[in-house]
Amino acid sequence: MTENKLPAFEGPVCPLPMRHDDQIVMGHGSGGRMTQELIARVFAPAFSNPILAQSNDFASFPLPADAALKGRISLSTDSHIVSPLFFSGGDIGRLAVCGTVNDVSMAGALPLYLTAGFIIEEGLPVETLERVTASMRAAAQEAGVQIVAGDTKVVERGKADGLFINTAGIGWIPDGREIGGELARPGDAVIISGALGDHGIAVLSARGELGFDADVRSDVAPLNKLIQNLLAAAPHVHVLRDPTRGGLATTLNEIAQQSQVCIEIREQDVPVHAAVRAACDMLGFDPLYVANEGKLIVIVPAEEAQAALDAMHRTQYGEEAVRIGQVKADPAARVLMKTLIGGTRILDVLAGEMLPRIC
Amino acid sequence: MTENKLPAFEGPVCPLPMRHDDQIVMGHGSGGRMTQELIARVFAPAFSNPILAQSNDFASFPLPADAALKGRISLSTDSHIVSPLFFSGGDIGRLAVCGTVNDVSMAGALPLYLTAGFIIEEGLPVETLERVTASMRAAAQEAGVQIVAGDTKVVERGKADGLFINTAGIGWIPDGREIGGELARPGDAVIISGALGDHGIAVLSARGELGFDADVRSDVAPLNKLIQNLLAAAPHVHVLRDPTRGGLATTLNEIAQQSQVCIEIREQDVPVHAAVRAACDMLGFDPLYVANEGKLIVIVPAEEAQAALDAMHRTQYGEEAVRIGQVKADPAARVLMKTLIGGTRILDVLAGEMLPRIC
Amino acid sequence: MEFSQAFRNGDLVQRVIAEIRRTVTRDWVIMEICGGQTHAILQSGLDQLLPRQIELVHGPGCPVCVTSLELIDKGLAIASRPEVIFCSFGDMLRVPGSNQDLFSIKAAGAQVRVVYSPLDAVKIAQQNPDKQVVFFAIGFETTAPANAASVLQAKAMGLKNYSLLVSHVCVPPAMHAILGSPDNRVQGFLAAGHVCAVMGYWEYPPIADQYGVPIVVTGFEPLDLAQGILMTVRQLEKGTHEVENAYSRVVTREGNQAAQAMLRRVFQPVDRNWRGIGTIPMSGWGLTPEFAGFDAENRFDVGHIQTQESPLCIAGEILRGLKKPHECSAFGTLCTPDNPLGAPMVSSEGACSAYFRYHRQMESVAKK
Amino acid sequence: MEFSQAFRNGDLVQRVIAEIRRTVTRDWVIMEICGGQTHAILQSGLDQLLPRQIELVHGPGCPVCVTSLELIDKGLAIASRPEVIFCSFGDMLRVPGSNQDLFSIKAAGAQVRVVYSPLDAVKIAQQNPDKQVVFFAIGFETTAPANAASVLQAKAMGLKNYSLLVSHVCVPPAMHAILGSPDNRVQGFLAAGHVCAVMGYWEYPPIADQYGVPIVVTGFEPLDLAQGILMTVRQLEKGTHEVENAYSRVVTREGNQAAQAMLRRVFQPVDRNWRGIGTIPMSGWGLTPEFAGFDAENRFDVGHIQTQESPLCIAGEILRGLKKPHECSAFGTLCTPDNPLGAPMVSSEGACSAYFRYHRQMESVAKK
Amino acid sequence: MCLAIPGKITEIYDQNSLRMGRIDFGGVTREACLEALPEAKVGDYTIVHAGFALNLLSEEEARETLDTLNEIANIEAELGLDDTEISSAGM
Amino acid sequence: MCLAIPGKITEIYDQNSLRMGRIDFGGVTREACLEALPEAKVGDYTIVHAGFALNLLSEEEARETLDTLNEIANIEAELGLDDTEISSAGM
Ligand code: SF4
Ligand code: SF4
Ligand SMILES: [Mg+2]
Ligand SMILES: [Mg+2]
Ligand SMILES: [Mg+2]
Ligand SMILES: [Mg+2]
Ligand SMILES: [Mg+2]
Ligand SMILES: [Mg+2]
Ligand SMILES: [Mg+2]
Ligand SMILES: [Mg+2]
Ligand SMILES: [Mg+2]
Ligand SMILES: [Mg+2]
Repeated sequence: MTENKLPAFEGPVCPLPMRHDDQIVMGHGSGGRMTQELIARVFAPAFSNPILAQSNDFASFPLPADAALKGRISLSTDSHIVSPLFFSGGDIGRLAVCGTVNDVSMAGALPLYLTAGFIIEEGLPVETLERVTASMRAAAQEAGVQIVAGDTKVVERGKADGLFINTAGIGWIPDGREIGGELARPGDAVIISGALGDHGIAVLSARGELGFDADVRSDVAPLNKLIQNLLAAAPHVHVLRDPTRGGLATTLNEIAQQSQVCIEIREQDVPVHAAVRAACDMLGFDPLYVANEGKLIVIVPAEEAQAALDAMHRTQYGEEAVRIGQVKADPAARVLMKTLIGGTRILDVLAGEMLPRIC
Repeated sequence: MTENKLPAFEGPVCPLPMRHDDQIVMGHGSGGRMTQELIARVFAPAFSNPILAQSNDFASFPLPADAALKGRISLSTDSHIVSPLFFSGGDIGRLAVCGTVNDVSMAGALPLYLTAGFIIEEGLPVETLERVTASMRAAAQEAGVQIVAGDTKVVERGKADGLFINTAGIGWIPDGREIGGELARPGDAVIISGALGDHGIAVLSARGELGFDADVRSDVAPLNKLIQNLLAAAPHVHVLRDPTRGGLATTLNEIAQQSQVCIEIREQDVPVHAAVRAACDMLGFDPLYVANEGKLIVIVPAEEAQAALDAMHRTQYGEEAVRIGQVKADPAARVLMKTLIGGTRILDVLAGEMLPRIC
Repeated sequence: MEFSQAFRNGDLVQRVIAEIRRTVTRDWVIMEICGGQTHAILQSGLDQLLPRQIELVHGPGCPVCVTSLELIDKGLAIASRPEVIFCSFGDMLRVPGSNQDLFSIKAAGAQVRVVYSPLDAVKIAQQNPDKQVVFFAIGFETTAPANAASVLQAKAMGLKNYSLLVSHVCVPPAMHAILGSPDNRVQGFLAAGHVCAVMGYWEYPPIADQYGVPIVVTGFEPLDLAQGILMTVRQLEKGTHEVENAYSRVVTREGNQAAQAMLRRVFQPVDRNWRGIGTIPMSGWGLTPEFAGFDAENRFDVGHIQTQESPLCIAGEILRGLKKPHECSAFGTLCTPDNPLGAPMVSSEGACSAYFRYHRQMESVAKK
Repeated sequence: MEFSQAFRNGDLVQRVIAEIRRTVTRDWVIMEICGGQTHAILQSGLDQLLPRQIELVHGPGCPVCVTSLELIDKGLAIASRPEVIFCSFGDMLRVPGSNQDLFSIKAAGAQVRVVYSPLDAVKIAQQNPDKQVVFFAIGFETTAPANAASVLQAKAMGLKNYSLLVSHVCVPPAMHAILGSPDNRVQGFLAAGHVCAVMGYWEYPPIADQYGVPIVVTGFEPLDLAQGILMTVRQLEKGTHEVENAYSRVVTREGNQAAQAMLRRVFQPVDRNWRGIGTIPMSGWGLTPEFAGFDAENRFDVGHIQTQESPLCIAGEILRGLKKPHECSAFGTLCTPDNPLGAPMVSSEGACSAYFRYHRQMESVAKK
Repeated sequence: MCLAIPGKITEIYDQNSLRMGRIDFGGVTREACLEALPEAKVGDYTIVHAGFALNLLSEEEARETLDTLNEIANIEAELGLDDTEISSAGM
Repeated sequence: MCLAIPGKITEIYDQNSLRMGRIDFGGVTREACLEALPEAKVGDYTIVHAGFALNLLSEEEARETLDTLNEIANIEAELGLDDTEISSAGM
């Protein structure tokens, strides 16, 4: 027995994935380890600069001195490729707006303006595009941002998947606000704004390929108002992040890595809706690795944790917020989980693409 | 005979295209009339706001008063879908960086930061991605901008075309600078920075589908330094725009429409490289409708025209700059061309996708 | 030498036009039969520079515009079949059939490919042995040799998956139809230079004689066109009706004998329905019995294609110059470029679409 | 009732573990043969809570891990054929063959689809009559009925384009192989509950008797596992070797007779090569002559597949507990999880990969 | 091997010569093959693996098992043993 | 109808039973079928439509045509007519 070792749990993966370093495979888009490796190997060296190296959901930077800007700018982008385009609780349009509003907001920024780039496969019904843009408008209105620049490209049939939408967003970070994945400190409380895995399971169910119907709605939502209310009540928040692709486990690992701390969560406190858990049981998924699109991880000094929770509970999308763990010093760059039955294991990042298991 | 009418020339189109308003067809991505109609029908009403309604290559806006920003922000986005990914004179990476650097710069802004969103088809060689990102780095260095945020998505084989790259860019517009498509005034001179059609023909040749080889290199280049030098010499420039998709004719029409002026150009002064002209003759294209990726239209008060030309001639990418026409009051929202033999015709926007003609 | 640029010399063109001005004494109606020449005239603005006495009327020489609705619908039906790769010249993609065009069905999943040459379609057939490759063989005598060569090559290569959907039309019968009309206004012809590059102009003297019209073989550069018009006007003013050649660098009287022999082997005259005009006897070419196996109409049963041009459309009268587009009851209301009821509204250079666009857009634009 | 949640009650688990602590007096080695149970044990951290005296060793019960390299390479060769849609359970996609995995060949253009059930593959076959649909039928006795049902259905539907690439393995021969080894350390067995749901446990008493080991049929929730371990330890301490059932809500002694009858019709025992162990006689199932036409190995000639596990690999000794991974000369150098030379490095729960990761990453992590 | 989960049969039907059913797994439903459960009826619980129902679930047996385990737990609670360890396990 | 352009033959070869050639159109080259020009040789000019060489081009005839037109132009220049109109045409 390896008594002095904790078992690592790399998401639901058996066997270990083969290394893919000659061609791109689906796992490179999983948001997990393969994505991180691709970024480290290809993108980071090519684009290397201190702002990119922050490795947050947003880039944060000042403007030239002549611009006299107080505070900083937050800039972020995401491409959205969801299939199907419409699913229970949302659609690609809402996703595209909320995803970038959220990433921009993770700086504690006031999100202001979005760009939208559409890549359309020929043959898409114009009515589909109208439904998507109507949904984008509604989401932008809800978030209080404006879509101010756009682009439209059409590709031949069979060279896209209906519709891809890229959004980029810009926000303003007030002077003195310091929030980032590198700022988690031992003693901090770890809060999640609600139940995990709704988005991933809703989309997988809508896709229909695995033949199941789940009574689950995507949680896709703009989180900027939740964040503004949170920051008013708990101004010393250290980290904000939305656990999207790769899920809570992968996102916490990113933070633990950036801050060189240990994050410890308690399985019994992690909220998961019953239907999501049932779907995960069926497919052999772990809800901690399933994508969310309207959830917020908050890492805050313990003394502000209750104020943060209270503020979140009073805000839409934060009613089910709960404290799930704390930050410790060791082992640095690790996420640990106290299991339901009292064990402890390492929660690693998602290894590759999440796949239904039989075993 | 219709003696009192000028012939309109809708790019090289015969017969008239059928209306496509139920499904997206390739023409909706042409950058011409069908793209404009799609924007007007679907995107503009959905996202309607005064900044978007500026209809420039960039969105220009202030920040909240608390930010104390002097000047304004310029924001732009483009998705890049070129096939093949590499072509004579450039590649999708250089294109993605230069395209957005240029659009941001058309506000007279100092381009500062880019985001990059990659949509990758599974099976793409990682080496291809490395070549593309190296090219992006080189282009960003040349332009003096930083890529500060990125995103990677992988789609299944057959659901993309190798690689799509979206870039969004942000720049700072110094206080008092007013440049935009709505600012052309009668009497202004119209300048083009060099020969037309190189990019479109280089890509078409590289694609190989039409079986021709052209001794043409894409002109893809970052124009921000050209613009900075130009503005130093001719501070009252009214309009800057890069004639990309849809070519010079379509872009001038956009300006004529925004400014409600007539733009008149002289065919004999419009520079076109011999090989581009030969390829156009063969395919029945008009070089005025072929895409450029490193050319600049400058509309400037006549009294600054020579200073503008002199400054351009001294700068890389502007050596072949030439005055091609002027702005007039009437007929408003029209582009006219004095032909080689002394006729005059309306130069309309590109109707749909440009296709090789036999007739 | 640079053959194209030399014939684009604006200065020389203007001087030739000045000569036309000096020559002309009264009104003349001249038809350029070829759509390519119509295009070149509009693109260069040549018509604006001509003296008012000369009216250029535009003939039916645009193969994409005169291809019959029935054949377009057949092409759409064939192209929609899952086993078919449908190859076409680019400009055919936007021609409206009864309900769709090739763009729509491509967007809906049909495999439609633009080629520059029918020989490229043969290559596609070779590369896709499990598909049926059909080439939409439209065109006048100029295009026929390329289409014929593709069939000859496919036969030599033993390809069983290549065929043509043939819509060839021929110039001389169309000239007869125009000139033989009781209300014909055409007094002189610019003959299509590239048709004559293949066919020569030995077929034209009987036509010139029968109808008493001068016919001048004309090229496509502004200078060619100016020269052709000058030579026609000179004859008109003199009262002669010779066949002359203003495109001698490309065209000889006998044409290209080898090409003509190839055409005779692959094609034979057939009746052909011209969109906007109607059926003209023996005005087209179909495949000969030797090559009937390459006929897509034989290979694919597309059922009964029922088409009807709108009964409102008075295209026939308009194309013969008897009525003006705004005299059509459908003009600008039921019939617009977005929803054309007839051929003259389909083509961007058609009379109805030109009228529609000028009246819609150009009210404030005076002639320079 | 909520069958899963009730058996995840942490409090109750801890109390059962306390009972184990009270029961155990000396060291015992217990094997859970099933990879799903290994997974559940690691995920819940159950092993950490057990008294030190109890060592859990993980059996070969992971079908994706024990599928032979040769069969994986065959699957890859079949899946690469253009006419094939290759269907598989999701976890098979990342299993490395000699040079590739299903992910790589999918990225390179092969049609590979993840299904939840082989019956979904039959639907895909029905929807794609012009394709050959092959299902990679891996698994133990639990999965065999689903695979058998898919063949029965395909036969009833007359589908000619559905076949199985069969890699079925069976539990009792593996237990014999483990217990019969001269250096066996396993003193008690947790029998795989879902295998027994189908097969019952009537096959086990002779094994328990022959080797003198207690065997307890065990479920998959933490409480099931704790109970199974408790019952095993109680027997070990008492010195008995009964077959007991700790999963009586799902398992009966006789198992599912209807399912067993279906299996006997479709499958028959064959020798099977287990990756990392070697060939165990009559340890797998192949298709019976009645269904030989559904065997993908008969349908597709993939040529001669030449594979060889690395001669350096000492997996056999490691799997039997004779050597530790770091005693292998290739460990951590030539053999890593990114480039596995043997099965214990392939599986994320394999001994070699666990050792590799712990030694690499965990030096600073002390047990809580 | 052999991920399988319990669910409730909500519908039974024949499809392409197999006995099939709809199973409710608690907010998630899926089709499964009931060919090996000729006696199953709507409302029964079953355990499903790879779209195949392996066996019926016995609610009675489940309760008995839980009762037995609770007895063990109660003994343990009465004895008051190991309390420290349990709370240190983070529950 | 019949967009066709002049180019120079730079190479002649047989391909799948047809006589083919490479044509240089001035910085742009493409393959064309020379089946109807059995007498053509490298260096000749031809006029190509849809990948098919329609005929040879005669440089001599081109020059003669241009000479004729230049004569007309010169006459016109000597007469000094229409100068105003010409310059108003924007040249
Ligand atoms: S307006 Fe339309 S319907 Fe009338 S003649 Fe012209 S094409 Fe025909
Ligand atoms: S380290 Fe690798 S080679 Fe050595 S026994 Fe383990 S799997 Fe085999
Ligand atoms: Mg982002
Ligand atoms: Mg995001
Ligand atoms: Mg754009
Ligand atoms: Mg994020
Ligand atoms: Mg842009
Ligand atoms: Mg642009
Ligand atoms: Mg992202
Ligand atoms: Mg632009
Ligand atoms: Mg099992
Ligand atoms: Mg012609």
